[in-house]
Amino acid sequence: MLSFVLIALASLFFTGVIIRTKSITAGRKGPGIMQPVKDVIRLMKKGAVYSQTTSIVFRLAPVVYFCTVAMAALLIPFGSSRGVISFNGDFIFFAYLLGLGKFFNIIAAMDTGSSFEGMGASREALYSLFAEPAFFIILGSLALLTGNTSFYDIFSALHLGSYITYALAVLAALVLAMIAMIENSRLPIDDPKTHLELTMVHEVMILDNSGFDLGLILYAGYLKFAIFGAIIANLFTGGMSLLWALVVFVGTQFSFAVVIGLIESFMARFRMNHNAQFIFALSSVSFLIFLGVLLVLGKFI
Amino acid sequence: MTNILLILFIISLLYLSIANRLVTYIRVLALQGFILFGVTFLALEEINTLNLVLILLETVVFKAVAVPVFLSRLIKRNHITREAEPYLPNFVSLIITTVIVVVTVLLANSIKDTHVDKIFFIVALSSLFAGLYIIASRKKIITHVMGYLIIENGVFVLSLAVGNEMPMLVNLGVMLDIFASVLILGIFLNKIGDVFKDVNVDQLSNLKDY
Amino acid sequence: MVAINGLLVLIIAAIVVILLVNVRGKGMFAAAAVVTIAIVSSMVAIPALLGHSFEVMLTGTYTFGPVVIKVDALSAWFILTINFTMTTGIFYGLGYMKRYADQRNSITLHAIAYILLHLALVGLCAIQNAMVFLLFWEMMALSAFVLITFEHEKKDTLRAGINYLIHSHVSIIFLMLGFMYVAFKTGSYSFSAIADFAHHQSAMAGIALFLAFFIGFAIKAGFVPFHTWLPYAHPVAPAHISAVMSGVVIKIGIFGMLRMLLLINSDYTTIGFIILFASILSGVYGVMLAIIQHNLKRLLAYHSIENIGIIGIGMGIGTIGLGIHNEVLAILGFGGALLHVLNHSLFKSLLFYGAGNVYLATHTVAIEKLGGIIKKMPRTAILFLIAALAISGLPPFNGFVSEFLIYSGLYGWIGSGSIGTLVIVLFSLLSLVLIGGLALLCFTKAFSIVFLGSSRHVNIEEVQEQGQLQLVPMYFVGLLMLLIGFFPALFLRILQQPIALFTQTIGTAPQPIPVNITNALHTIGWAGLLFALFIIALWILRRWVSSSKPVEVGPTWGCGYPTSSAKLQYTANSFARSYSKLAKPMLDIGKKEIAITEVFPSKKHYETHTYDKLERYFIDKLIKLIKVVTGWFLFLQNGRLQRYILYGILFISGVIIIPIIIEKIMMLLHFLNNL
Amino acid sequence: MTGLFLTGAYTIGGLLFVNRNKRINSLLLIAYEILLWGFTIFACFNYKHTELDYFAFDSLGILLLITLSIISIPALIHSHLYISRQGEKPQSRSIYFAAMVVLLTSISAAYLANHIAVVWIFAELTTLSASALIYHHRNKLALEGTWKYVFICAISISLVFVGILFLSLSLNQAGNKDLSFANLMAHSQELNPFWLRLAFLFIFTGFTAKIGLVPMYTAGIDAKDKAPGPAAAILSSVLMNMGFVAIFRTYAILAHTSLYHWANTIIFVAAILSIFVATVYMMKVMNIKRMFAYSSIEHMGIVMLGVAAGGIGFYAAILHVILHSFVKSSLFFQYNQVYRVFQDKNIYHLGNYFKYNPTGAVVLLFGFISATAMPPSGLFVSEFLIFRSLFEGQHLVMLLVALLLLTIIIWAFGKNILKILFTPAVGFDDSHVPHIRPLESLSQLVLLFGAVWLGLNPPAAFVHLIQDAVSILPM
Repeated sequence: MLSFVLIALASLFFTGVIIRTKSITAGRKGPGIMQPVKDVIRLMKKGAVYSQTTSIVFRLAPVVYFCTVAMAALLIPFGSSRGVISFNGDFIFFAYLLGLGKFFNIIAAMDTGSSFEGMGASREALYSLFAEPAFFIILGSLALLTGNTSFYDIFSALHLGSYITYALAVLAALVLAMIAMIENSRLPIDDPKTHLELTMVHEVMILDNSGFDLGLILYAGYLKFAIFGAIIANLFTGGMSLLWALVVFVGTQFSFAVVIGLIESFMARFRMNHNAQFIFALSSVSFLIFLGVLLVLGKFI
Repeated sequence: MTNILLILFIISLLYLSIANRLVTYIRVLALQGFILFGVTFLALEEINTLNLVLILLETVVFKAVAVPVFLSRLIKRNHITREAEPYLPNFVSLIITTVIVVVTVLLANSIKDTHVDKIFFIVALSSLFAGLYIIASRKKIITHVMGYLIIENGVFVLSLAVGNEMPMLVNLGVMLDIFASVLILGIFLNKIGDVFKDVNVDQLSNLKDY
Repeated sequence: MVAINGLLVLIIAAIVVILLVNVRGKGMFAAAAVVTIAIVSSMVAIPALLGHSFEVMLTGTYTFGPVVIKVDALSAWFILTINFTMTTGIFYGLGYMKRYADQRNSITLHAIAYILLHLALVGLCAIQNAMVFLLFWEMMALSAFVLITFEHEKKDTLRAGINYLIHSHVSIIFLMLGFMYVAFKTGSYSFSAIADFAHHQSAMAGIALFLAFFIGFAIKAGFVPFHTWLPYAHPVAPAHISAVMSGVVIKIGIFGMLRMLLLINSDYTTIGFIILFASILSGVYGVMLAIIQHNLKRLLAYHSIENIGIIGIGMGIGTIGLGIHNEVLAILGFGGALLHVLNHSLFKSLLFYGAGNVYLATHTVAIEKLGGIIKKMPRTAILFLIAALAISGLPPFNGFVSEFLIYSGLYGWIGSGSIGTLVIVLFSLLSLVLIGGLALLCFTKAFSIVFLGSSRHVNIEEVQEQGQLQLVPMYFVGLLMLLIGFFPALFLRILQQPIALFTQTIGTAPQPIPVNITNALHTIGWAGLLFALFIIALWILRRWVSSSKPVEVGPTWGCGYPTSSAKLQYTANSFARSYSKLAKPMLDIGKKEIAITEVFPSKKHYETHTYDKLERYFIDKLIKLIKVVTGWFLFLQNGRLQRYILYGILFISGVIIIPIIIEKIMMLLHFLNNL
Repeated sequence: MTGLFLTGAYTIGGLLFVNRNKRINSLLLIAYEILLWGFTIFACFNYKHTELDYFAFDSLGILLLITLSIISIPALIHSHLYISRQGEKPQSRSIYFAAMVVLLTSISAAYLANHIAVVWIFAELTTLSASALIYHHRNKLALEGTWKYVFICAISISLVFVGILFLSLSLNQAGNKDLSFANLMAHSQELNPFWLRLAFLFIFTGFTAKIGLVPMYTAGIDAKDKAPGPAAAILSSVLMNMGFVAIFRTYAILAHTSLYHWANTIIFVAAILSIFVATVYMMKVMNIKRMFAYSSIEHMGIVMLGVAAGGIGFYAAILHVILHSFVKSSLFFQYNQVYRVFQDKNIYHLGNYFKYNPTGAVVLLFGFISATAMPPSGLFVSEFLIFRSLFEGQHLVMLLVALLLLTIIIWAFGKNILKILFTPAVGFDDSHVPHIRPLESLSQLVLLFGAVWLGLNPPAAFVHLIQDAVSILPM
């Protein structure tokens, strides 16, 4: 339960921090930390405009999407406290939940019958397809390292000892961060700031959403960030006392947000046709992690 | 004496291979009939009338008279031209026939069996294959019939070579069958003559699968 | 013997009745017959599934020897699956076939074939005698053939039918070889002989035997590269037949493999790896080709190949589990496989029923022509959506459960084993993930292009929802899917006996399902429920919040284009393009394009058609070769009498001379050797 | 009794020939049937007896005789229908039926003959009588077919005679003159192998013309193509069986000598070549009758594979011969109805038969299934056993080649049959398609189901007869 609360809290500030960092680096006096949440609330108060081509699917999709993310949040443990839902192989459930959300996003985008949204949808589908293997391999290698198959057991059994394990953890953190970027379609995969529909991925998919639905989608995005931040944090909090764990958690979330902010302000988006290779590279990196684990366990003879 | 006759028989085969005219074929066939009669007559140990009658019937009456007459009538009736029209030039045919004879001689040499008279065997086989060769190498349909008759002669010689007689009944059946088959062939030859104008095999190659 | 005769009499009676009654009656009677078969067989199967297996020995004929009929837990599971799908199929068919009521004779044939098919399938699960098994096998194949070629006036239909017939003949050849091998070694046709065989012969022989059976059954089940009949047979068949075909008929191949695994108790590890490899291949290849299909039913057919692959992966790791005496792995593997057999038969039949409804409403299954159907056929659309989610293995639907079992088997396996196995595990994990992702891509495409947006070619006004006769069976299927999704533990417990059959083969006492797995499934179950509640709650909230707000309807945001037309929509082809560009080397996509060059372009067109690369290499090349080689010998029957006689001479002289020549050559060689 | 039968049958044949009256014609046919069946039953009761010291009622003979009597009934019925529909001249009718009767009688005599020369005589008779049937239509092609058939058979029959002479030569060594099969079997050890070898070679080659194997199968195809449907049914079923009997009995003599394996090799070669030839032309021919004929060639090849493989193969071979004659004859009977619908036998112009004559279509479908030995056809059992015998004889290569060829054949056969059944024929106006009474298909259905029944559930007596027939061979 604790983890869920923490994630919820983190999600409130996360995007705010990103935006703030970006504004600072850009030398602007940006909006307040809470601005994104305020946006969401404002949107939820608004009415909505629907395209006449859309059907029930379009209205249902944001709800389902949000629910999947919320459910996913329930699966994440924190330090020594289990997630609300925890069982062997729950990370499979986690990944597939996010998949479900994506499914609905995509069909909702296709429901509008707009060619741009279709374009975004097909890209989204492809990228998430490529992102998944990396995630599964990382958790596979963690499972191999700890001999457990649930988030909680893995992370609580994950005691970082030698340097190599640290290296591995950092590498894993990196990959997870990248996956998070893809999941939330931020730079360098996708640029939320862009104004040309042709170059958007996620933004173009929600062009036609408005009001409550849009709010849900946006907030689900924040939540996703927080979730991945929590996972990354969990990589290091194994076997720490609650207090330290809290510190690490907050630290990770914050630094993660800042890093994203920095990346977004100093990097440009990849070319669309490079994305696929980039994402696939993640899988190979995570394969390196797997080999590293094998090394640690001395399975190389 | 027998051997001389048999050698004569082989010579007749060689002659057939270079013969040009159908009339010649018929004459040679008749001659072969007489030769066969002679051979059988000499080969017989003891003469009993029934046997004699049978042989006479089989060789002289049937092979030497009935069939040649029948054939010549066929030729006249169907206005078949006189040439045999071989696919191959005559000397090639001659060579091939000679080769056949030689091979059969060699084959006969390889036999280690005292029961069989070698020369009979040679004559039989060579006429068998010569007949097949004539069938395969001539255009006219009637020459096919002649080839068939030559084969039958060969078979007859072989049956002499075998020596041990078949039961009379069987023998009779065999003879009747050959006779009937020749007759049937003749009948259909007539039909062909009626249906097709010029009687050679080229008309008879419509039933095929490609 | 009496039993068999009685059965024969019943069959003939049924045929006679169908011949006599009118078209409507035919359908009704067929339905009644199918239901009867289903009830009777289920009455035997359910106790068997709970562990009281049924066995009876019939005094067969001189040809067969004694015939053992045995329904154990494994057969029971399959029989029940078959019964469910066949029953929904016939009822759906009643509605579907209304359009063809005028084709009296075809309907007659169809009804008879359907009954025979059901009988054959049920029989195959129970028969333990090789000859009778082969009989029923071909009975199934032939009746399936008749069912597929219902619309036989179409050229493609017949071609697909023949294609299927030949494939199934090849499969029966391999089965024959296998059974011959056994009969040769043991002199008996009964299945128990196979067990003896595996017992006494070397492991190598066991593997060889299994390979023969594996290929035989793989052709039926549609494993790559033996899948080439499947993408043709499914699209041309009537919807309910496609559903039955890919729901249960191809599963009988899986059943055969499992049966043989039970009997051929030899080197399980090797066999397991063979199965695993073939399955991964078919899984990935199937879905990869599925994405680029633009014929809805063909797409679904390729997905059958993919799902067979998933089942196979489960089977493979289960077998390996037996090989390395890892009960948990075995349980998870076989559990996942068996459960996925049921699941796939459910959602695949539902998908085909949906496709059938679309076909009846729009007279096409070409994805690119469709669109926006959800507004006219909401029920079909929602059911299709549920099935699509399930086949993509997404929670909280049934597809996820079986895939989850297989996943956790793999992850459980990771802990143990050397680096070699680990790499294989990782490889299968990756492929499973890839399959999942690609399936998602494929079904977002299929569903959204067919049902969402606005129609591309079809006149949407004429489209209308199908009658209850088609929808009710679909509701039942959907209901069962949700049940499995929400109460997975229950179904795993039902599977305890069949799984125990496998774990017993390695001589361990029947293992209970590991508790942590049941727990996991429980949790998944109620998590699913929670999730559903969550959605409903949020939905209500949304209604409540936005009820007071102004809601207006306008055109889709065209990004500045003034007019948005249906023609501007994203097509299936373009949706899959970014993928197909990446996967190009593995695919075989023909392109016909007139590029736009001049400033004011005239009418242009661009078309792509996909083809199966393996088919091009294995089937087409082979057929071409055969035609060429046989073509060389056409001169034989050339109508020339002399030639015919020449054959005789050649034969005789050949028989005389060739041995002599060979002898001489041998002499020469001998001489040369002794130089 | 045999003498009675032969004289009676041939007199009936003669009467048929001279008689021009339709009713009397039918009466004579019925009389013949009664005579034939009476003789068959008599043969069954005097199992293992010898009559006129040239005819023995042994198992093989009786089996095939019963087969012949069964097939003869539909053959005569369908001939009758055919002739009466054609509105033939009385003369050609009488010739046809006379020839048919003589043919059937000669074949049954050849089955029972226990003396190789007697077999030879009756084989020759079959040629002569068959020629009349083939020439029934009196047109150019019929004439050509007849000529080829008669000539090829004449040649090959003389080859057989040469073989017989060689046989007696090799018997000379045994110091004994009786050429009856029993005696030959008894002295098979003393026979001179050299002559025996030649004898078998010539006899086999000669009789391939009758059984329809490489090398002399060629004319048979044309004959079956040109003969009227019912006659073709006889030609491609019971007549081929006669060739099988002759070869089988001769083979049985060799089977106990040192030439056993040599003979097997020859038979293997001929058999595989036959199957191959059948494959080549099954893929090619567009004439439905010729297609059936080639399929007969294929089946005889399979039978011979079984014989050469030995073991269970002998049993399977005889079973296959019998079942095949049922199936193939029924296909040829059905052909007549197809022809009546389309007035054509070129597969290009046939199609959608299922629409015009459902019952016939079912017959055709079942016939196809049976002829390609798919279960549940009885032929499946025999083929399975033959393959098994190949497997057990370690002839794996042979087995695989055969399986491949058979698969191709099924493909070709299936393509054509299914086109005939289902694909609408181009440019065929079905305005005046005659309605065909389902009753006419009854005989075919009975034959086909008989084949299934005999294959799947053979009666004990049947099994015993076959086993006794093969008991003369080394197991």
